[in-house]
Amino acid sequence: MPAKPEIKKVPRATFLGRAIAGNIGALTLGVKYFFDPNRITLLYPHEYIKLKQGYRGYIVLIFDKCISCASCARICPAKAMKMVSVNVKDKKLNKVMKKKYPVINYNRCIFCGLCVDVCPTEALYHVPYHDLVYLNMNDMILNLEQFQEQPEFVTSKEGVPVTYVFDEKRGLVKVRADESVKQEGQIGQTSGGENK
Amino acid sequence: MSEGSASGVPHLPGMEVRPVERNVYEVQIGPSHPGSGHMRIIVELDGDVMVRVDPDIGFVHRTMEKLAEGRDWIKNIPLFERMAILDACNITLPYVEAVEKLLDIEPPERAKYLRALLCEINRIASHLYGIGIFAVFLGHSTIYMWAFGDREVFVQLAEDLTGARLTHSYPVFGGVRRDIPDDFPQNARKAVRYMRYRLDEYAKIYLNNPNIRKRLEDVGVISKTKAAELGIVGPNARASGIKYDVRLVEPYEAYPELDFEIPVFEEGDSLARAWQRVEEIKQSLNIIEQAVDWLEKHPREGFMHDKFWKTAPKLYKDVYEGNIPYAGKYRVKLMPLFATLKVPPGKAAARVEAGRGEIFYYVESDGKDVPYRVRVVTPSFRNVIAFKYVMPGHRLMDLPTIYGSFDYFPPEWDR
Amino acid sequence: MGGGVREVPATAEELQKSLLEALKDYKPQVEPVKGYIDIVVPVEHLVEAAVKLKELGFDHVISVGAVDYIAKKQFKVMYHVTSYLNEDLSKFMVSLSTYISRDNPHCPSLTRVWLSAELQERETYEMFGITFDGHPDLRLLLLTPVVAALKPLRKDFVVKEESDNIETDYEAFESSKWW
Amino acid sequence: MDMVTAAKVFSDIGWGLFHYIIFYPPVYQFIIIPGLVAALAVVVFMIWFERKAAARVQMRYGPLEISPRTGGAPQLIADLIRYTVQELIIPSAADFFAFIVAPNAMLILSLLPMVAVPMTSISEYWPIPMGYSLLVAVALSTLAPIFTVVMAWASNNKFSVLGGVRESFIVVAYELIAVISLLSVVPLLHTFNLVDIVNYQMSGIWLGLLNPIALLDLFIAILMSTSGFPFEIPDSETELVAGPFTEYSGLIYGINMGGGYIRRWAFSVLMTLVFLGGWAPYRPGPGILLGYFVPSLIVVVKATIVMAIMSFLRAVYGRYRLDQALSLAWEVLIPLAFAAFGISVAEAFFGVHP
Repeated sequence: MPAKPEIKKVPRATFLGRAIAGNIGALTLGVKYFFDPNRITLLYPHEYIKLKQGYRGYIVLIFDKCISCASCARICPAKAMKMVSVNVKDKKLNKVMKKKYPVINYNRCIFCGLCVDVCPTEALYHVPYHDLVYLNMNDMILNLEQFQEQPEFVTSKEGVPVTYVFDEKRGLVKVRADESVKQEGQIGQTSGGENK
Repeated sequence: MSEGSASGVPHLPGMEVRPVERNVYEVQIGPSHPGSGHMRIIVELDGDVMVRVDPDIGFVHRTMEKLAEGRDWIKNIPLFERMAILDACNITLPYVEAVEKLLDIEPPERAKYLRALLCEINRIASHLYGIGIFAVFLGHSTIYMWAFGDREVFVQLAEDLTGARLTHSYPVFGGVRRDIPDDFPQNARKAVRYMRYRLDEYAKIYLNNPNIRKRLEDVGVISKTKAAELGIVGPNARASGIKYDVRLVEPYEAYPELDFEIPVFEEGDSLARAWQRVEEIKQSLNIIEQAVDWLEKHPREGFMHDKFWKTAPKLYKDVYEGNIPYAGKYRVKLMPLFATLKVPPGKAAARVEAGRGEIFYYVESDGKDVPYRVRVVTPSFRNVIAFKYVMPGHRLMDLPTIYGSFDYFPPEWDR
Repeated sequence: MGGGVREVPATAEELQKSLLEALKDYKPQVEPVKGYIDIVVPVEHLVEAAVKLKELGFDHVISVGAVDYIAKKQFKVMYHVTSYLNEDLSKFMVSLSTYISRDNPHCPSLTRVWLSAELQERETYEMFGITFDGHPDLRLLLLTPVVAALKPLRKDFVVKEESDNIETDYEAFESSKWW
Repeated sequence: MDMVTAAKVFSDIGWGLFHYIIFYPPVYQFIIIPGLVAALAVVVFMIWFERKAAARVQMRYGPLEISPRTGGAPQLIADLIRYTVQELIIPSAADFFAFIVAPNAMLILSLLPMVAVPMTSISEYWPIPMGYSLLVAVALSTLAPIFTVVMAWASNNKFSVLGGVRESFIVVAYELIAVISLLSVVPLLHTFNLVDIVNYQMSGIWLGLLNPIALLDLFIAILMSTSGFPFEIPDSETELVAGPFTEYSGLIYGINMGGGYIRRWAFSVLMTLVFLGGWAPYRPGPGILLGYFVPSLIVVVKATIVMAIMSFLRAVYGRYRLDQALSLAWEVLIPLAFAAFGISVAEAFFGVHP
């Protein structure tokens, strides 16, 4: 069924309806939310979002799976990946040979995930972490060893993991990440900085 | 016609020497505007009434068209997203469609539905963004916060679907990059129901608020013929009574099979433009429901054109089915040939109805791995002209009203 | 709007045929393109053809663009038009284009015909250096004078991008870890 | 003279200063309650409340991080300190004298009406003779806004001048409304004496109930005069950066920002006394505590509630256009103010007056 145009009209209101009903409607709604606020703010360092698997976060290399095809570096739109040649010992042939492996520059990475999607052996994968801290821009260029490690997740040290779940009445509701698995449906707001 | 100044350097708007009438007071709104991004509107005031308006744009200009000529075909998708990251699927879709026309492929049915689904999610997010910015122009900070807060619901949906909040890079040549997760349908239905009931509240506190109505009614009226003459697009044109929507006149992706209305208002004033967006959100919610129903009913197959998928090794299917624990689920792998794709020579154009209106891409290939020429015309860019011809005659305080009612987006019109 | 196409053709081919018929005084040619109809007229007939197209019902410009064919020393200026008011024509995109010389690029402005071309002609003017004769307000739009003097969208202006070299030695990478 | 005597003399002088200057009622009312100190305290609370109330409606927390336990209450203190130590930039093109003096003059004149209002019915604590106090207070309340226009002119900035012009339009419009609605109680009670007015309301019938139209009119006029939503027109940031205050920075900007609130405070106190019963259910007893502090506290609390309601409107309304606000004022509110005056006359004629 194709779309069809439909003429709509801006709702008209009489002068009194506008002056009285309009004002009262707006004010009552304001008062309603004043007494029953629907907050979605994430109190960031104290809480952090525990991202789902599938989030396009930091990228980690599985060294053993890499076949040095350079597809990832070639498809990278931001030129954030480069292939470096290193001497590795090939287990099958049992000899040392020069192979190319990707390194990544997080100054440039735009987290489009094309490299992960194009990798023919699934040697790259996304970690659902997003907020990492580096001391300087030079540190954001990872070498081959750093590229293989899962990044240390600094926010989890002092923050409470939360997730947002969908709700019909409140849109997104913040729940503790560990609770969200346990009690489905039963939704309680996490205690923020201030309690009502 | 001004060829240039005496020194041979062409004039810059706002920096030109030009006789000013007496009793005219020139105010430059921008370029760093407290309510918006980077734009400047040079306004000449006679008393409180604007007599000449000169939109001066280009403060975030990046020459996307030139950058595209130096990048591989697939790398242009993340590039073009940067024009309007909150409408990322819509703004890259015509490029993908144009390249698909050149490649002579058509995405499979499921991919079409997935694209339409993300397009509508993006459209809602984009409209909510527009409503929010418009409200803050009118000083109504509550709707600004509400719209941005409720936009988060749809950004979250898009994140569940694509893995990124804004720059999804979702449609690729021949298909899409992910399938919907298992809990997506129920989440989407919840979000749809929530938004329906929220829109009533928006109307109560904002659109039916006498204060806001008074600001919007009969301000910036554009008649149907005037709108056609100026060539304004999208919701703004439809609020002037023009029955034009690319989804209506040249349906693309899954839209021919979806059942929805194109709301059209005939008033043509700012209030109609504000209502237009609310009505379009309602229709987009309908589409999301239908698309989700369809996706749930049909088997998970056909998310990538066979040309790219038929030779896929088993690993690719494993990744899609989630057999590799660290790799996630329902991810569509790209063939390595995407990195070195060469598109046959030819010229193609495509248009898509994005949140703010019609996006047009002209893509020309000469058979190399980069495009020969890409021409992008974004809706905001086509709406800029309206400021020049609609604003004069209004009061200075109507400038934010008209400006906001057009749902401008500086990075998009500057490209 | 006076005098639209009375019987609007259902397919692009029919429309193309009828457009060629309507514009036959202006030596129209058709180029093979995908997704729209490309009608090329000589530059001296551009305005007349545009007026004729507007009479047929194509009332606004979607895009004004140019392509630099540096090998042929030509610019192709394209006006993609469609219709708002004639709903049957809306489903077609028609491009009215013309080839102009690259050495002294002048093109008649169609802003008098289609007001919606105004800003886009200004953009094409600064990006390609094509002067649109008869444009009411031909100024720079997006660029500063310094950049506009380079005419950035011409093919002989090359953006200096870093090399596409994706490979490097490990030692070289370790010694200067920057790119 | 030994140390003890010296200390005694100094303490006597101090006590004298304290007793005869600070506690001299006009000075006390101007400086402490309900003047500068009380006003500042209320303003600090009110800005915090405004931000928190708007945040509650708007799906967020508002100021919080500075002290999560108190809901970010010290935020305004921190802001105040920041304004105080911020660099004060005076544009070279500005008129130096007027640029500096106008905000301060506005602050002082905003508080002047406080010298003319009673905080209790005991004549010992009245700042001035109360015979025509309503008239005096109303007259003094109209002085301050002119300095906004002076500020705008002295800034020598296009946006400031536009804001100043808007301010002057609005001043002309709201003053008449405010004055007529306040004075509409005069024919009802046959007095300009604020103490008599409050004493009449001791019976439980607040004048706001007798003449709700005047109350509503005054409420809107106060919003207009202090550029509160929906009349935040002179410093409408979307087209005039900050209106008359565009060029101000540092402490003077802080004064400007607070100036509107302080003007609103002065009006709220006046409104409380005239329409909302002043210290009404309470009858001032003997002694300074029961005779002065308790009634003044009641007035302060009532006026604070009035201000809180005004602040809450930020979360519900946008801003009107200048000409719409003016047409609302001249075409609706001023006729309503006259109607309110007429209602008072009619009520007096038909014997509602005791």
